[in-house]
Amino acid sequence: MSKRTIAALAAAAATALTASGAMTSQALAQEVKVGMILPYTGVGAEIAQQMDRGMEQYLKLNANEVKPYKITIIKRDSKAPNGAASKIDAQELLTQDKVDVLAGWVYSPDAIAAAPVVTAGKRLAVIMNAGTSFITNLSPYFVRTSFTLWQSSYVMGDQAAKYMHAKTAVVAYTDYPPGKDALAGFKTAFEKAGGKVIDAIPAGGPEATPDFTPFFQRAKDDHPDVLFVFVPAGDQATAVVKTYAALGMKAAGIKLVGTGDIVPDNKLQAMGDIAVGLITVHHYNADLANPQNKAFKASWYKTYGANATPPDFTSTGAYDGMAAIVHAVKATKGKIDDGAAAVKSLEGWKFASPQGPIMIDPQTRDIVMNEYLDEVVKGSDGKLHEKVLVTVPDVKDQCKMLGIGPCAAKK
Amino acid sequence: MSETRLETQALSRHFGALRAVQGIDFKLAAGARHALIGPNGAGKTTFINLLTGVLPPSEGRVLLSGRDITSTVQAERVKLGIARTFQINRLFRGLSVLENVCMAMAERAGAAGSMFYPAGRRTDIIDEAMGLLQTLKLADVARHRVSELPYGRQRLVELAITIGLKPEVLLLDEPAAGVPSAESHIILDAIERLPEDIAVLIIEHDMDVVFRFAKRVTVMVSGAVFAEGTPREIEADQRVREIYLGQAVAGTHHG
Amino acid sequence: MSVVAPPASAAAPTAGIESAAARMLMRRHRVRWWETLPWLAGIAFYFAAPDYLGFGCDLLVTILFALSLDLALGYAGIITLGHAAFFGVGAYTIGMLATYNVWTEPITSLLLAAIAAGAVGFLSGLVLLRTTGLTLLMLTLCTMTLLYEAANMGAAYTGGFDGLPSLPIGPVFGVFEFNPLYADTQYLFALAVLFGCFVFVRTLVYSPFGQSLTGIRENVLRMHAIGSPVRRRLIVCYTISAALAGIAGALSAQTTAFVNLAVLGLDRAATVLIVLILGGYGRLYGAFIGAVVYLALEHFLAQLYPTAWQLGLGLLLVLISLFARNGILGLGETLWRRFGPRRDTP
Amino acid sequence: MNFVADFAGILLGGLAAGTVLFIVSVGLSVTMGLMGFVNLAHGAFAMFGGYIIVLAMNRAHFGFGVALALGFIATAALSIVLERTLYRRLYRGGELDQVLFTIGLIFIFIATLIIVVGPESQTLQLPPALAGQLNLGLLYYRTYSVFLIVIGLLIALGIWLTFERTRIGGQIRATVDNRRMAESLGIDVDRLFTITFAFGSGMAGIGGGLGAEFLGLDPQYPLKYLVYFLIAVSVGGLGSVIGVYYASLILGVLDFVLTLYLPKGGTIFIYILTILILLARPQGLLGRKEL
Repeated sequence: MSKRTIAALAAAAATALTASGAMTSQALAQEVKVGMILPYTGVGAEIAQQMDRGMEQYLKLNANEVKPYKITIIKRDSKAPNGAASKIDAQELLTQDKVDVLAGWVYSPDAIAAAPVVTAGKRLAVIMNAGTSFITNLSPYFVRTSFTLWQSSYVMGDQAAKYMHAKTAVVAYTDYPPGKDALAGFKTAFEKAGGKVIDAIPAGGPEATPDFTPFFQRAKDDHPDVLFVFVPAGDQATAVVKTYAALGMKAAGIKLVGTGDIVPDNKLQAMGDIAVGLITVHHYNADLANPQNKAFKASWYKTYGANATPPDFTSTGAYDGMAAIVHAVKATKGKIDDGAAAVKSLEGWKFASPQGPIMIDPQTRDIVMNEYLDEVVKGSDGKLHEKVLVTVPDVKDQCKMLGIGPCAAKK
Repeated sequence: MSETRLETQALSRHFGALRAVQGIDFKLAAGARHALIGPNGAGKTTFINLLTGVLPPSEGRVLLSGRDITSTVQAERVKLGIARTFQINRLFRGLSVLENVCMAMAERAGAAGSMFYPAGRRTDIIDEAMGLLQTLKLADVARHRVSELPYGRQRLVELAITIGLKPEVLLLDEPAAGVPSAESHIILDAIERLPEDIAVLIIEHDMDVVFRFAKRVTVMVSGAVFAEGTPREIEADQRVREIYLGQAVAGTHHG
Repeated sequence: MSVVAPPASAAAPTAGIESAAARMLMRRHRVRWWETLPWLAGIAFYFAAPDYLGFGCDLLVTILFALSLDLALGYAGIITLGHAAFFGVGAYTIGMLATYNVWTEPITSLLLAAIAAGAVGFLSGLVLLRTTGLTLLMLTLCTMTLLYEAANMGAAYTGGFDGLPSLPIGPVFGVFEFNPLYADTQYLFALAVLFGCFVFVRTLVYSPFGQSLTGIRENVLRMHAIGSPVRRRLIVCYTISAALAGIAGALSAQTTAFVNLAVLGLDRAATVLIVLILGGYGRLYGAFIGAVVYLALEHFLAQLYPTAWQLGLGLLLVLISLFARNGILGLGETLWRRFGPRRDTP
Repeated sequence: MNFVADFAGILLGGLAAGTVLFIVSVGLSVTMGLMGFVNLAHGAFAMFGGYIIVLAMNRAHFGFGVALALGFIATAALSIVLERTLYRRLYRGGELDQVLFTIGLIFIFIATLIIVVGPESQTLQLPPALAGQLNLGLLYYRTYSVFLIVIGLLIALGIWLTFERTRIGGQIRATVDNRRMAESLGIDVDRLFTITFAFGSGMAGIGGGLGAEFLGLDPQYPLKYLVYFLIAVSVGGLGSVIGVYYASLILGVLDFVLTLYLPKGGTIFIYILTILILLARPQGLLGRKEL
């Protein structure tokens, strides 16, 4: 009890130091300034906190990795996802704070708007969450350690046909780019594997949580084998699972599948038993058994308390992003402000992440990682857990592989 | 007799079952000084609203100098020379007295639509407005916000605005209403000094005002013309005394 | 609009103290010395804070947007919560023209944006300006949201939520390129555009037309009674205001080389409303004060307390609304009246 | 047959959604109608109540009913304090000052919540009794939705009766119609304001909790759903309880039915409906006076 409080205090102090480090740069070790662009206010605030914690945990667990360098994080609020604030943040971080690296970006439009600045600034820019596939084509200094919706949804489409032997599917998706990517990814793979998507239903926008009843009712009337759903992780996910149960679709023989976003780690317990048996594909879940994740989780709860929101894919995206930055710092012997060299040092970089082995694709500068086909099961502890059914290794972003639309690499 | 300015033929207005105005034939001669009296709810204000085009009539016609304006909208009738004051002040309370008058004059002069030169350059309008204010003894408060004036003088501004429209026909809806008797004379003086050729129709409860001012009087009762004549005749009319004057005299005390 | 030529200024007006009032009216439109300050400040900012020019552009755009709203809300009293509709139309005009390489010359594109936004303003004005108050507020809001949804449905062309990336914007006068890292060209360009629009708006509000708008705000029934074509005036005013908002949106698209759905969002519409009320509406310079205070506070508070800055902002808004009538300028005027040099009238 | 059941399901869903909207918005309608006060921060009270309720259940492990009562009381209390100290200073002020004030208030609520509770969204844990499915003969439907619909009906009836039958109700109606008249009749308008404001906010608080199942609950709540509250109020008609009830249900059901058959339309219908209704009836469905 008291021990934990102390630990928490210590952590808090540490954070305060790194934060205030920006002002008092009395660094004996070489200081590496990282400009962090995240939505600390507004709809994205929750994600920003999860990502801050992810980075903090990496620096905590790998303190001696970082030596002799000193990472200083300068936080900027990207506010509402309209691109403007993000772009100004990037400009000022580069021109005033003279940061060596840019990082962050929860929402794709913010990364997209900042792209010209990044290119002009000639600094490494690590995308730690934004998932729209073509972003990395917009600047040669972008490196992504998060994901694209194509990765999880493509694998889900493939597995739905091959593992679950589904013939027909209905897709319900939040009507914004990630949702459309998820639809495209799932459809492409599912139909390539012989299935058929018989209906695609846009189900409201990303912000206000819609009532999914009418959308799912329509899906139910279509009588597919599986209903593939993408919604932004959070309240919408809870609503999806509850509505699925409420409409008795399971009884009607329709399996609910999706990307991991519909069973986010921080909502899973709240969903209750109705979530049991859900099958999803994602690159991370809090129950992964690899040693890095064990250590990560242990330290996480030690720092933020046993009841803290569990770590999730946004946390690992930031965790891996910080790892990438540290690698680049060491590989360039501290000359990380040479963006081209920093990017070069990360092409083909491999790392053992809490989400399993990851690599940066030398061609696309995008992440290559495992995707896990998970099933929600009830553990002996009475809590819900994710059980890995299938591990699909080295998954690349199919949108770029297939060169679809703006994903096609600009030559 | 001088020719007719404003005329109504069988003018009626119904609100559902309520017949606010029914079948009124009425003539207002050029330069007339005509009073419209009647108990509350007799339809006097509705009648004014029909004349000014705020309300469309249910039946009947309105003619201005012989021309049918029944279907002409309010703004147009103003341009044709019908101006009115309201029973309750309708002023630009946030603006200065001078601005209030200039507003009306700019509309009359057709300047108000123009966008690309400052209003301040229309010195002709401003000077004219100042002139009017002087004749109405408002010049000393020309700079004051209307909202800062005592009610009596606000009524005067109400009058000034309509005079500023240079009307041929002026409809005054209880111009002295709500003005403490100590101040009411400033209104009446102003009304008396109105240009000769304007045809004036005044709704008034205060009999002293009516008899002092009007050359002709029309009595309205429950939407219809009840009697018409010179003040003397009306005063002498027994029926009018019975059903109207009694309560009106009572009305003067809190009028 | 009948444009009556001003008669050769007549001789000195009626003599005596009274004519002070007349003189006040005749001089009101003249430029005062302090009116040069915002522009001097704007130029000084360019040299003083070369690293803040991106923020500076955002500021100038917001001022212009608030100015456009002031014309409709502050002068004509048209209460709208949907002004971002026109901002968005302007921004997307630029976005579309640039993305599909139709036209990238910045100045003419601005005019096209103004025309597009003005047209939308005119059409919606025809339908909506019959209503007032909360009804009008909701109708403008819903109209804006409809455009938002339409833009989302047409995501294939508008880029939707992700937006249209890296817009190619032509050099100004074919010479001065926009600079993505230090937004210096953008800033000067935006400053010039703002100045032009401001001069236009200033002329407008001091013109007889502008006066009649004030009249409509102060007492619409009286305006009818003095023969003013109220509805036409409102529609004209709304159209002009929309066109200016369109220019603001276009300017934001040009200076950020980016446009996404957010330009049509309630966020944007509400913020500009707050900015204007905070500064003081119906005042011309309220737009400037409001934008500077609001954005500066937001920007620098957010740098100090990325997660908690909204608290400070909220407190400011509450305090201003409680202790100032009509925003910061209103407060200033009250104080001036109380402590400033004595005058016989406010 | 099956179609009938499905359609009944859609109707129930729409009614439930509409009910949530009603419970949160009704307070806003009355206070705006009564005081002519543009209280954009109404959603903030709903959020506050919602947090009280959810935290009381998840952290202090109170029962659902107790938590709801707690939410109502806490929100009403808070609103009384704010009304007495801040709101009433602005009753005489212009509506734009009120807009500025209430928006500022929203920011304060949001920031405070993020600092005190944190940015993460809260989830309502329904009591088992309400969590399951209910056999309605024709179809099985989620108990909680049915529960909501019933509660909403009771609340609407209750408020309506209060308005029609009780003295204070009469006073409120009189004041909505003509405030000066009411004052001259010796009605203590100030007291009336405080009471209705507290009640309206309390209702919003309950609504925040009851609605959390569908709308979720996070610091952005007051801004996320502001538009929907305003739509319900304006379409229903200022100061008209029954109007808001009808408006909420109609919008809820129509939105459901339309999205079922034309999903590509997305969320666009509710706005089109609002525009059409307001153009046809600017004062709203049952509004007594121009908004």
